Amino acid sequence: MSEPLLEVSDLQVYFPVYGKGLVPRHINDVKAVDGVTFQVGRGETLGLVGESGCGKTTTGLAVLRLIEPTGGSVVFDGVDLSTLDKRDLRLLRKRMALIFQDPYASLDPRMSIGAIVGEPLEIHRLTQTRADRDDRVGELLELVGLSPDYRNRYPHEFSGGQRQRVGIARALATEPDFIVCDEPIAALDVSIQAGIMNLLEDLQDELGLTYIFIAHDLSAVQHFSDRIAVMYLGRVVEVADRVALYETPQHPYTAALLSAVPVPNPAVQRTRQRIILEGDVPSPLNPPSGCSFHQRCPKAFEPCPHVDPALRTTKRDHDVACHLHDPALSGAAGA
Amino acid sequence: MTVAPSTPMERLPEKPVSRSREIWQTLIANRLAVAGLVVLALLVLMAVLAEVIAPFGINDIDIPNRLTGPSMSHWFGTDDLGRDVLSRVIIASRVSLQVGFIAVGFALAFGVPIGLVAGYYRGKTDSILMRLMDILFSFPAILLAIAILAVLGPGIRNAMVAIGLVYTPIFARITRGSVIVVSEEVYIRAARSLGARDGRIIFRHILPNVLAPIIVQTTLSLAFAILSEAALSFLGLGVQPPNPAWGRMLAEGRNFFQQAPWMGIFPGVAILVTVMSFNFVGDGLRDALDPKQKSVIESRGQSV
Amino acid sequence: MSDPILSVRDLRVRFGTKRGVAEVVNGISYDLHAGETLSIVGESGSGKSVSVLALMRLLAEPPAAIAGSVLLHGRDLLKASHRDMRSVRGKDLAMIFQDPMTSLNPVRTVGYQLSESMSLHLGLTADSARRRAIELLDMVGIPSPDVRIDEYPHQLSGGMRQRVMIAMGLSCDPDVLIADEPTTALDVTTQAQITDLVAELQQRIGMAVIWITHDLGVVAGIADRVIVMYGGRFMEEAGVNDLYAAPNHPYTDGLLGSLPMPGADRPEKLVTIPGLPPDPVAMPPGCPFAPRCVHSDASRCHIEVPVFEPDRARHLVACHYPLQVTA
Amino acid sequence: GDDDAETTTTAAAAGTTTVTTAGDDGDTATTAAPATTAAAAEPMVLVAAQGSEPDTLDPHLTSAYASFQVLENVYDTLVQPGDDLSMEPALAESWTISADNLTWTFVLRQGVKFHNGREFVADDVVFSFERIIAEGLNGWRFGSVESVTAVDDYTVDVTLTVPSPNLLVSVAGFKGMAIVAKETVEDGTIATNPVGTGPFRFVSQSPDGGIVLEANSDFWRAGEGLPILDGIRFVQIPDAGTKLTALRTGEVDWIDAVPPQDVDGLSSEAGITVGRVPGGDYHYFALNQNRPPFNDVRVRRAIATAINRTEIAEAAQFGAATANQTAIPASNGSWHLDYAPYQSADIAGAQALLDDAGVADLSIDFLVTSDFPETVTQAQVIAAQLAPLGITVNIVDVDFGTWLDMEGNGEFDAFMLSWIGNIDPDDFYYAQHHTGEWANFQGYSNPDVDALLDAARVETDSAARKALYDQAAAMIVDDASYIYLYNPDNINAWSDAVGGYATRGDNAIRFVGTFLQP
Amino acid sequence: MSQFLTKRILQMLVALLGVSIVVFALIHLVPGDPVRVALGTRFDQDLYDMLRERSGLDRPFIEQYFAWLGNALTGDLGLSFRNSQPVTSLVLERLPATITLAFAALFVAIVVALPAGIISAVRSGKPLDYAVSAASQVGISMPDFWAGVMYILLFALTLRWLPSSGYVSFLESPIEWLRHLVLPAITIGLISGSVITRFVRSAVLEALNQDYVRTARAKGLSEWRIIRRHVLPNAWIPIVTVVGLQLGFLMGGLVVVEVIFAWPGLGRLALTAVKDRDFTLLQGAVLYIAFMFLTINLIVDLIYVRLDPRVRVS
Ligand SMILES: Nc1ncnc2c1ncn2[C@@H]1O[C@H](COP(=O)(O)OP(=O)(O)OP(=O)(O)O)[C@@H](O)[C@H]1O
Ligand SMILES: Nc1ncnc2c1ncn2[C@@H]1O[C@H](COP(=O)(O)OP(=O)(O)OP(=O)(O)O)[C@@H](O)[C@H]1O
Ligand SMILES: [Mg+2]
Ligand SMILES: [Mg+2]
Repeated sequence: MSEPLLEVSDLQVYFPVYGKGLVPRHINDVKAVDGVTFQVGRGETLGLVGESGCGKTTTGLAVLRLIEPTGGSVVFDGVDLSTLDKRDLRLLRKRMALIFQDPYASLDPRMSIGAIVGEPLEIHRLTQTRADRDDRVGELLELVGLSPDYRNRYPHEFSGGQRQRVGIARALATEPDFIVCDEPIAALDVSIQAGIMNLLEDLQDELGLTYIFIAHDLSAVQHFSDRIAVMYLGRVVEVADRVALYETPQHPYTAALLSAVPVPNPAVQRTRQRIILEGDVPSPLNPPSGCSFHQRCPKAFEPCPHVDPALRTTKRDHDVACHLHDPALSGAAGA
Repeated sequence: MTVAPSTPMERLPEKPVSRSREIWQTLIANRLAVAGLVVLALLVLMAVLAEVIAPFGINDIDIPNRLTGPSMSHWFGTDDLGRDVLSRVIIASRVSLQVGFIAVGFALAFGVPIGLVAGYYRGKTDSILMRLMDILFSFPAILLAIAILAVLGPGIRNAMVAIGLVYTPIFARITRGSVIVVSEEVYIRAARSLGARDGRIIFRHILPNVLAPIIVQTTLSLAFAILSEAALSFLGLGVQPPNPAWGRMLAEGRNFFQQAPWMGIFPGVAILVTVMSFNFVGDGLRDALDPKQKSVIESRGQSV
Repeated sequence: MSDPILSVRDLRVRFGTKRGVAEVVNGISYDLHAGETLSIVGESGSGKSVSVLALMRLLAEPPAAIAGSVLLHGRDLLKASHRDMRSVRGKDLAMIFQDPMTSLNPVRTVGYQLSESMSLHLGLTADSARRRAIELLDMVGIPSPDVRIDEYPHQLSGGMRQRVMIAMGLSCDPDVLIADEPTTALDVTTQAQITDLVAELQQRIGMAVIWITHDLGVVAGIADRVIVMYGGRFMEEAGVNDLYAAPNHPYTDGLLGSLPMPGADRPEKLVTIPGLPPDPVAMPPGCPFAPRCVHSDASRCHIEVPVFEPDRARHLVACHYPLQVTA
Repeated sequence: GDDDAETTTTAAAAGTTTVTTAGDDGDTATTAAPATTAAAAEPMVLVAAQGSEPDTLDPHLTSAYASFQVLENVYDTLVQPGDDLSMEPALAESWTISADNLTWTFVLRQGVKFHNGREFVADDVVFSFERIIAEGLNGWRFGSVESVTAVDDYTVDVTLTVPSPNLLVSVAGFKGMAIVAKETVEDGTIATNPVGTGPFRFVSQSPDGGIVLEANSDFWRAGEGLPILDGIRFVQIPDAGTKLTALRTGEVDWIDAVPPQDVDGLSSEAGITVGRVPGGDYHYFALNQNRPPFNDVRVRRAIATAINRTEIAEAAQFGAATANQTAIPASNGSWHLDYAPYQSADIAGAQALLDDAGVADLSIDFLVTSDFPETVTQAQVIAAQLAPLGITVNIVDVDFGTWLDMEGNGEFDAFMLSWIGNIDPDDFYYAQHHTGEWANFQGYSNPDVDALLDAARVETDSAARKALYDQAAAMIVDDASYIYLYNPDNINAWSDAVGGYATRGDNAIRFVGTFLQP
Repeated sequence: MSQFLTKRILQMLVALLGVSIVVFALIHLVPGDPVRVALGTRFDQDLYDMLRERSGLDRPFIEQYFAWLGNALTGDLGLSFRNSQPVTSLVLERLPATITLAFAALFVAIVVALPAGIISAVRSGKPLDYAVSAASQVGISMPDFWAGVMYILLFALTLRWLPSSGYVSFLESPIEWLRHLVLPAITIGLISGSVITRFVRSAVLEALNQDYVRTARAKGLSEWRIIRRHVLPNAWIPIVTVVGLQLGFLMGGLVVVEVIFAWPGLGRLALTAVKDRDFTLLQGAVLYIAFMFLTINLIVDLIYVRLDPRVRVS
């Protein structure tokens, strides 16, 4: 990994839960992100995968300080974001962008596509004249496979995939250094998926962009990322090089995840063996004690329900949070 | 210079359309809104040319012919001093429209930003601004009016300020209520992620999405401002007699409700016409600002 | 083969826009049988969502205009009264929407939105509807369903919202389930759980499914038949094995070729189909794919719209120059 | 009232006598007393609607006409204006004046009881008068009083500094000079629970029930069968139209005023009687003589000449008024002066005066108040009447609180109002036109007038006094210190079921002889 | 919870203090003073000076205010200048009538506005919408005095169904209470209702356009149920805001309607206080109005949180 552009340490995001009653009272917290640590190097792509609801989106938002983290720190290019005042943070946003998971909800329904994509240009005064801006908007739309003719249309007139591409075009507008891509390709057909990934890669090659790439399509993640972090219930449970993760997954959850990747071949897909995860899916409202995966883990053993495994490096560039890979306990695992 | 040959299939690239132009185009595609605009324009024209149009003077007293009903010489009848109601209605348009537009404009100019800021920032800002609005709202409007008379001196302009001040907290509250909801939308977070300043978020993203209730309140306030001018006139704050204003004419007409209903009906109708046409424009504007509604309007122009 | 449950004939949807009439769905026809899973894949913006919204009569008219016929159990939905339509929706014909955030009511709890159609169509009491709602949430893999049921959409993650939509679609055991990209926001394990769940229901109650997706891996796992859509038209329709084994249409071929292969070493570049999709306001006169097709020729493809050849009953392709001729 | 049927019957029987002896001057037809019926068990309570709300029920501290409408029936004064407005005995049975005209001795009625049962004695008079002098709003009426002393329980001496021929009017012209019970002042209940000696006893006051009075069975005229009614309920209906409707629907029996435009219609309506008599009030306007050019008598006269009083009275009062160029109305028989030097609407004459004064393009800031809407109407008519002279009238219409301030500070070119309820000529002229007096806001100063007014004040011979006032009045009119407009009529209306009531020239509302017939 | 309420109550106290200061300042700014008005045209300098001294009006402005404030803090709002009655009891005396009318009018308003606004939105652009809109605009353009007089002439004078004016306490006679209440409540209720109708229409129209309505339709819900269960809950916030504002207005008393119907409400009291420059009475009336308004707003803010789960108490 090259010199880190982004260092996230012990990030926590808790959402308060309010009770009923005339005046709502804070009764509990959803620990959506609970002690996440990782780094992303300059020009690197970190894939972020994990079960739905495990806190990927929340991590992405907190990294960009679009929600206030409850704890932990985010250092971007040597600057601790929590020390920045509003204005500096705002200026820094030219260098950081987010592609939102929900494309429609993230587009202002009363703004035309052209205005939406042109907005970051306007905000950061990246184009001098109106004509310049219009040209650039057209370019951006074309880049994501939308006709510039669509610029006067409004979000509700677009298909899901088209909306998603509008969001991508908007994120690319400022030519940022760092983009959190939250499921940027989920709603796109494979050809366009490929086109978008190619585009992002090209940009990375040309401009040295850094990405956090959140996706469920593990093939795409693997294709696109340099390293991949696997999250489970608000934590990172495994981080490894793209190849290593696929070839030698260490965390039982990662293994289960990989076994479920659908293969675009009916014959193979219908006969494949998946690792079926048994047991209740835990909730971030009251996470289980010990390892949060232990209730569903096929390999759980004595310490798992009690001791929370720390993320530790097992091999070069391969970190995992699992008692199975704790040298001190590995004997017990065998037993 | 060479002209590039273009195949007939090739469409000319769409020109980016400016938002205000687009809104205007959609607005004038709406028949009712156009009708409203035309009537408003006529009213304004009437106000400007009032002296020329009015068949009689505003204080042409004619006691023997007082309280006569509509006739050929007095289309709208005469009032308790025998003055021509039509002429007074025409001339009153000047003051009443001014009061309406300026007072509401004042309330809009102050109330909406206050509501936007309070609803967007919440917390302390919200508390301070809204409590200030509450204080303002708690005053009997008449007291406020008399006080303004005392401080600024009487006159129609100050009447407008007074009425505007009374409506400011209403606009602030209405705006804030909707802002609180819209602020939670994802696209607001998206705008923030782009590094948009608060001002931009507030005015470019939140405002257009909370405009509907503001437009409604604007049209309502217009009516109430025109009417409440009457109350202020009585306190010496508004237009002074014999200069007429619709609200004042209505109020005076009340005493002659049974003998001469036309004294009140005609100024009342004038207010109604103003309010209605303003409403049509407001509704049209609301539709024009709502892209979904706009699509529906546009599709009517297409044979599908 | 039995009569189809749903049969769509020459469905057309147009939108009036300022720029002109957008021809978004241009005459599509298909049949759906009980227990069957039909996958619709295709270009983003090709009209998949619009076509299913149209058949449920959920498009605002205007701006949309719908033509053709949609026969459900032999009755034409496009001519049905509003009241009839209401009794069909949710019960006979359920739909999972593509955008889960905006499709869920922000001020109603998950449980409320879930129980609603059950009490309406199944006549469940509040209590039993709630119990069943919790069950459904559990079935779609949402942790702590008894807590989540009282939460609001904004408190859920993207995938959870999507699963709420799925649970809603499944709640009344519909005859036909239309799922518009239902698992895009789900991780692969949860996705597998969902597809298993749907398959199980199909087994149990003979539910037919229209599954719109871009995930060709999912399609490979669940579909009986696949329809490939492009520019508002069907390009190819075939059994799932046939299609993957021998794509006939150049567009289908292009799609399959764009896939990143799991586990494989990173290729330099993913393959894409060059060019832009057609503008629905200015549809090209011939094959909509012609401008991007390497095989197209100016004399036919750009002028004449290719149609399905009726004699090739099991594997249909709308192309003047199909890639291969299946047996 | 909790009187039983018997009392009611007796009272009713006596009613006829009362009404006739009260000397009804024929304006109102005397109705026969109600016949005794079985329904007599129902207490006979008159519902009277007032157009405004009493502020306080303390007679010495209120200036609200609405309060006096009620208090008129609760309190007594030493003497009181009779139907012809001459003073007749009330609590004082008789009075004598010392030879030097400086001591008035009042002999009080014996056996009169306050509503709380205590007997009325001379100390009450002393107390009341001293209170009025010390803190009452009408203390100025006692300007010439040096002391008030109780000679014995039934004799009171009022000692004066100068002869005061109008003393009776001053000390008893209206209920602002009422004799109150000392204890109610001391315990502070006077403002809410008035205790007097009058025909009706205060029962309660509430926002929903209005003000309830019941018959005072111990009233000193009980022997005459007075009062006849068992009680009165005053309700407050501020809107004139609603008040009229309430009378028409029978919700109320009597209303205190009728909007002038409705008088004609109402008079011809079945079931309703309109009582209308010429009143003692006068409407006027005054020009600010501290400001040029209004200090020039020619300018003032020009304006007084140009206006058309009949038209103004017609416009504002719909004919229910009498145009007048002086203050005192013809109905005030003894003091009226028939003097009308101004030509009506004489534009040419007015123009000549203005030219003479060298005044052109005159502009007048005319102070009026919507709290008295007729001033606004009149000002508009005057504006129209002066327009041919090239005079611009800028009407300044403010609320009364502001109006008073502006008047007091001299912030006007002209102001307009009316004076109400005067009887004695001194009240009409002295404070208003004597140099430096408190009501002389217009800044009028004429040494001749001052001398005449001073002399008239102490002139005890009525004829001589009248002569002095006539001279002064003519000068005031000639100088246009005030420009007098008209005297409005006093108007009340009541349902035909009400008998024994007459509208009075001083606008006092007396229900002592009133009864209801079923 | 208690923290939020404590904070809001503190804010309320500060706001009330603010109100009292501004009232005090304003009443001293405007021309005229209570003594002058009490004396009327019978102006007498000595009496004037004496009365001013007695009521403390001759003291410096600030001193007067603190004297008043000191008493107010102990719950004593002082005596009315005009009639020496305790301000508290003068205000309290008027409360039942004011509150009765406010709620009755609001009731009429809501009963009219909700269905009318909803129908108008659902039938947007259709004849029924135009009819409702026209009616509501007439309601808005027709001043209360005009409407009130019409109702009196029709229902009281011509038809003799209802009394023309006055207020009867509920305790005295519930039936008379109601009979007297009907006309004034309708007079204001229809005006308020016209206002609320416009907001209901606009808010419902806005919510009807959202995607979740499509979801609800896909479930097969009836249109009416969709309106009730999905559209309205999303439209409530602007509606509740205006209803709160309207209630605030109504609680402050309605001078004109009170005059027309001889209704012993607070509006007239406040107006009299202004006209008389009766500073203490005005303070009492305004403080009451401010208190009501602050309370209503507190409730409205709490309702917001109930209505939209995304909104948090701040
Ligand atoms: N209201 C509308 N007005 C005009 N055009 C519309 C409207 N709604 C959809 N369209 C157009 O119709 C076409 C088809 O949209 P549709 O949503 O059906 O695509 P889709 O196949 O579902 O794509 P995706 O896979 O991206 O969801 C798109 O080009 C879109 O721009
Ligand atoms: N505003 C919120 N209030 C309360 N809880 C929230 C909120 N936002 C997210 N959560 C909770 O936080 C947890 C993590 O959510 P997040 O959206 O980060 O998941 P995710 O990993 O992105 O899932 P997905 O893949 O489904 O999008 C979930 O349990 C979710 O319910
Ligand atoms: Mg997410
Ligand atoms: Mg779609």
